[in-house]
Amino acid sequence: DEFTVSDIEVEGLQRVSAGNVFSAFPVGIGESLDEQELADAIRNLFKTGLFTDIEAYRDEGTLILAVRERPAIASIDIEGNKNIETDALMDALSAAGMEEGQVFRRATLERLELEILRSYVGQGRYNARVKATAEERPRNRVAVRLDINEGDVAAIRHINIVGNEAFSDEELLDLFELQTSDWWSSLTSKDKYARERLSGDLETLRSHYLDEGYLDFNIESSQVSISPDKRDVFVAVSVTEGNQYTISDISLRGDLIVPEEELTELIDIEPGDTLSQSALTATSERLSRRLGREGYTFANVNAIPESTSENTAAVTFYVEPGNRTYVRRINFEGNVTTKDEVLRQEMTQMEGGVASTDRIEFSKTQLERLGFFQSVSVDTTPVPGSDDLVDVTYTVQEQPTGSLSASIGFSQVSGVILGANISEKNFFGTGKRVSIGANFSESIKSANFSYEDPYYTVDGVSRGFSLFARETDFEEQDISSYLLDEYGGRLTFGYPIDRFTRLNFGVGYTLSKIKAGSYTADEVLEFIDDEGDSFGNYFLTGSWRRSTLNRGVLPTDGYSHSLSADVAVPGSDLTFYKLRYKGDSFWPLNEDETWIVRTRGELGYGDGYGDRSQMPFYEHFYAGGYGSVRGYRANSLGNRELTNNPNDSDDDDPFGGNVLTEGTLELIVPTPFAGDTRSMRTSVFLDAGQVFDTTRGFDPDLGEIRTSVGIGFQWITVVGPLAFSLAQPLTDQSGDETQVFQFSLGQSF
Amino acid sequence: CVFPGVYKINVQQGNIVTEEAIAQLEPGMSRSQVHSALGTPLTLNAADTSVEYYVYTFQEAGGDIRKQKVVVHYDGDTYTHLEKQLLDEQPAY
Amino acid sequence: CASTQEEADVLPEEAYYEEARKAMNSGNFNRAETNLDQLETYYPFGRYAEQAQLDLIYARYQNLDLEGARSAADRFLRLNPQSEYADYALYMRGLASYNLDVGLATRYLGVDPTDRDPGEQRRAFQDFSELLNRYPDSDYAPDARQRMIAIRNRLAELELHAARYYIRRQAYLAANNRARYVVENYPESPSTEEALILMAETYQALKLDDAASDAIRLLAVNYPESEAFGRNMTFQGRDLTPENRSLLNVVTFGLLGN
Amino acid sequence: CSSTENYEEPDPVPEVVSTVSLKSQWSLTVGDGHDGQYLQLEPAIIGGSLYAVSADGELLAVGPATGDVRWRNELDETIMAGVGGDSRHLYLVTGNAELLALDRDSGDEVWRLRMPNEVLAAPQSNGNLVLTQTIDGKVVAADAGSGERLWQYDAPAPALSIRATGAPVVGRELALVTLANGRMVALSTANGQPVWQYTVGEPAGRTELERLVDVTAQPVVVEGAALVAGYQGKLALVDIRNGEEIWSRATSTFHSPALAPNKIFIVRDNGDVVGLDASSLEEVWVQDALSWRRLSAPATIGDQLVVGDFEGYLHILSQDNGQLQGQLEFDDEGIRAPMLRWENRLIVYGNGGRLAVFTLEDRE
Repeated sequence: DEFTVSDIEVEGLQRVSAGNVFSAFPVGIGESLDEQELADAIRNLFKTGLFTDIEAYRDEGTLILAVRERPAIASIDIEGNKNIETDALMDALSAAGMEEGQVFRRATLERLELEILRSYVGQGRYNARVKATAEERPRNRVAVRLDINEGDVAAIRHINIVGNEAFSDEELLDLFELQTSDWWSSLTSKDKYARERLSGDLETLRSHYLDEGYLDFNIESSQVSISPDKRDVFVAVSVTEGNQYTISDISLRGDLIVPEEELTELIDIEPGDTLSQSALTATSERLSRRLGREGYTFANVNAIPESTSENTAAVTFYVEPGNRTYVRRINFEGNVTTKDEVLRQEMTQMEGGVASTDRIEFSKTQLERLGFFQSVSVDTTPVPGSDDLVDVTYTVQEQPTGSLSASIGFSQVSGVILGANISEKNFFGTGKRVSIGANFSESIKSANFSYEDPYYTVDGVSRGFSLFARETDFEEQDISSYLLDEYGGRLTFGYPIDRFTRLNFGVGYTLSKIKAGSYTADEVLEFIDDEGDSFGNYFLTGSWRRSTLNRGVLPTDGYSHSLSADVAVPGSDLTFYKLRYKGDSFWPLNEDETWIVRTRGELGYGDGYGDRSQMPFYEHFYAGGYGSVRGYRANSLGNRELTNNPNDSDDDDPFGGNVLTEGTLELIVPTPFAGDTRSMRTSVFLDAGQVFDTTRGFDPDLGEIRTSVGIGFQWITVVGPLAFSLAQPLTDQSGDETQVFQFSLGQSF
Repeated sequence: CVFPGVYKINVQQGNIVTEEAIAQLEPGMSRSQVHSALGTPLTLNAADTSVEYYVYTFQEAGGDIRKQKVVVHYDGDTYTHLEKQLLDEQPAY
Repeated sequence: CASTQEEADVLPEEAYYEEARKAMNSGNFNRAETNLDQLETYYPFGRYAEQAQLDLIYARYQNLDLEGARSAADRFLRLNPQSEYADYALYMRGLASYNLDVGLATRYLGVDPTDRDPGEQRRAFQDFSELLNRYPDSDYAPDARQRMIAIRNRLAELELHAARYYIRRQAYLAANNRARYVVENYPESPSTEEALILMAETYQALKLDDAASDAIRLLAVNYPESEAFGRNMTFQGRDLTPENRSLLNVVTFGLLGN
Repeated sequence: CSSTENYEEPDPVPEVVSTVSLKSQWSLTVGDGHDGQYLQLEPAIIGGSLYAVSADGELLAVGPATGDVRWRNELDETIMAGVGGDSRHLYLVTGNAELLALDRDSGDEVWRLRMPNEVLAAPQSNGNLVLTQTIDGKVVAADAGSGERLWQYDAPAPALSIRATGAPVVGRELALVTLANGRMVALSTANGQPVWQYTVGEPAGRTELERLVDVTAQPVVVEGAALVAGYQGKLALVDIRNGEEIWSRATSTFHSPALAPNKIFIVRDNGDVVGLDASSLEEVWVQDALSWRRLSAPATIGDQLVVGDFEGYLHILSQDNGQLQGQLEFDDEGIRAPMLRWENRLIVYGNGGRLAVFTLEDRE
């Protein structure tokens, strides 16, 4: 029987607003309503999930809805979970709609109980127990509790491989991640059974056999059984090895694009070798990469072995080049401060050009070499609607590239430094290197400005210039007893001569003034007598640098060698030259490059020429200290000058020398507790080095080399590279000034 | 530009189109058939869709740029004819 | 066992709401946010629920909490799909991405942001366009439209930066495509004039003369008074091949040699 | 609060005032016994001799009455299951899943046959055919004389099973095989085709663990019917001719029941020892002082019932009321292999390798 609704009232609302009810109850005032329509309307209201019970009855024209709200969740507590994080559980709950303030549904709670239990069983915790309860709370709310008893994990007591003859059980079990229990297994938890780990191990077993030529190898069955008390797990794997195959012949089939000889050269397996799956895959990859260089980025090469006798097989490489692909657009993401051009100029792959996998990959390394980014990733995605166009997107994560030493600094060399020094390798994201500095301390007053544009031309010809003025009072600095003022400038150019090597050269002028201090050493006084105390020198500098380092900051692979010469050309007051070699190489020991061997070497030689028989003493090389031979005070190695400081007889200052030999052997280790971060580095090192002065009878001899061992730590911070080292000198002799703890800020080494 | 022996990369642009590919074309083909033979054209004229350019350029180590051009003409969406001046070889890198 | 927290200290609904309003008016958005959060937890469907969720968006926006503001807006739209304030929530979500993302350097040091990854601005663009087509006559629509135009112009300028680089690189086809992308996708942006010029010059460099003349015609029609035209409307396209400077010229900063 | 202790802590060893005791007639050690592995190397009495084997391959032939060693053979194989045999041969299974046939009088190897997977149950022979069952439900029949493979029956095995297999019962025409999927199958010895199948346990529950319904106990043949019991399944009497169920009652056990006149004794999976009335199937008594002590299969001797446990204790219970009558510490590495009845004597083989024959003595 129909009736028109003159008014609607809702009873029993506690927390739900009337607005919500009306918006979900499709009945307007004045509408006529029959039984069926009323039932549909109520069902619609139920769908909101806000109510456990809805009743409708009539009072003449007014329709009265008596509702009972579904309780809301007041709180959620989880107890007893150790191996699944609480917030992982909370996320799972909120994903299923179980959050504080949300509507509580018992069915969801039961489903969650089951899901949590299942994930525990997946971890091999067979006797885990999960109990979920909901306790009433005032004003129609409930407190949800999850009681978890994880129980202990079933440990693997025995793994038995049956049917293996070519390899012993021990050999095969070494490949497994799952291990039987040993006293240390509680640390590695390798003996904890989990289904995924077993299937992973079976895959490793299969690829081991396929790599050893067992083409017909097959895993018949793997059965897992558990002891009645659910504490011990047993794994039995039965295999059939089949014969070991060798390669009878190799052929290429399909559209090769490049001449066949070029491809056969890349095949490094030959008839007679054992048929190794990994060798086939590696060769196929090499072939498809070669096609990638021709623009066939989606080339597909797979090797199919077919048995030609019961222990030989013919291998055919099927080449499917696909379409030659072109790059439509190259996009950069994440460069919020670095300009687009700074990234684009590193690209050897052009837009609108043939897509080459080599160039796309090489461009990624070029970006990493800049040292501006903590991480660089590239992905090549097909352009929808075309079958031969791709877009390439480089995603970078920027990292601090400058160093900002604040006004109060302290360096062991020159005491408290006042003043600021800003150097930025990526000046406002323009890719230019700029550094401006002014320092005042008792021993050094200096100001410097340098600017370099690495891309003065589009091919990477760099142009830069620098100006500096420095007044030092060496007495304070405990180097030696005279005052040196220097003013000058340099103009430098550089350009690449191949993908990894650069030539640099420059011209410059330096005016040096020496003032004798109170206890100036005899050598200095002699020098001043015959040479005078002020020299203007014109410099010609040149250097050759080859670097394949894979990253600009804290590299993990590759090497860099540089040979440089500074010559004070004729026409200068003092004609001399300084040659210097620097070498640095990194050998990663493992796949994710957390263990690396590093060797660093530096050699220097200086001498006078023309009417000068030796290089000026203030241009001497020094050694010792952080960045050189750690464990010894900065610049303290080598020859000592004969001081005539009466009351400080043993304090004769280091005088440096014209021959520098320095070297470091370092093992870079993963930084503890820091996880895999690219901005920290911990290493164990052996430093060795010495400075000699052939012009004053301090000739090079192995006995004099100073060595030290220690631990070093580096951290790229916003303020700049921070580094410190703890070093124990080994071959120090009496009179050496040793220093166990040393640090530096702003100088990456 | 100026220093002796500066290493300059080769700059390749545009579609590589060979005689064999052109040989597959016959008038009356649809645009997509032409594209599957020659590849997707990388240079278009925003104002005139009746023509598609298959331009190819190759600059070796910063030297002068060798160019090649194939202009494909359409009447609506069917291929009519093309003009071509091909280089004898078209390296990809 | 863990004892659950007593109920005593839950205030009545109005208390939280008044507290939040007072804090908002006095500009203390942190206190406002905490009060609004508590209102959410204890009275998820109360009388003030809808208004509280709206205020939460604004409070978090003022607290420069980009992700917080966006998630508050998403939550409001999910819980009150038909609310008449939905346009405000959408607008605030876009505004958060538009304003709160700009990189440190560009904001304080006035560095030209168009030459960098627009990042969040793309999300702001989508929010504003969703606002325009779902609530065309919302009173936030005009402002949203202005901001969309600003974002679009910024994206157009980024394309031109790339085009200019490719010209230096002598990759004329790439430069041409970038310029054409601007003309086709951002027709009314201020960068279109230069885009048309670059398109013409690169067509000429590629010896595609009729394409070049079409581009010049487009330029003449849209930008008759462009300086690229000489006296009698002849196109003064630059010759893009870079001049070859002598070693001496380069080393001496262009003072000597040629 | 959430209970942190594990649910299944074994009960402590109960204090017992012994009124009955087991007197050892003789005892000796067989190699390293089970060598610390989770195996059940059940000895066997064939043709008046007692044969026992250790996991490290020492095989002994002994006179059951006096324990005199008739011959001893050092096999350089690891042995994974108990001794099977017939009039001519003994049958053992190695760690690399090979069935060995050895001459019963000298222990020398006669033939060997590769099995498809690990085997934990003693091979069973009816004189001319030897059946071996692997842990993943494959039953292989071989000619007893020549060791030639005759047929193989593959039963589906669940992903997770219990670390034990019930040895098949091999008659002249039929072989009864109990499986990890909770079923008992009768196979024709001629061609290995299944004749009938009886479901002892139906897998149910949420996880792999709760769905375990293995039948790890060997069926006991009683006048043309087979008494079978499984884990989380039933104790049932099944007519061997057609596989029809005569009666059944729900129970969950890993071991075959022990029988006495009108009595059936069950050791439940939780360690309760239960005495049932054979006709009414009612529980006469339940002894729950040994819960979770990982009890071995029960064996009757005289009017008493004996079970071993994981700490190597032998517990003597009265068949009438289940009261603990006596207790004996036998092998501190535990007792797991089922005990043998021989002329009202009890043969026990401990995990550490101790083999002994006991008679029942009244304490008064």
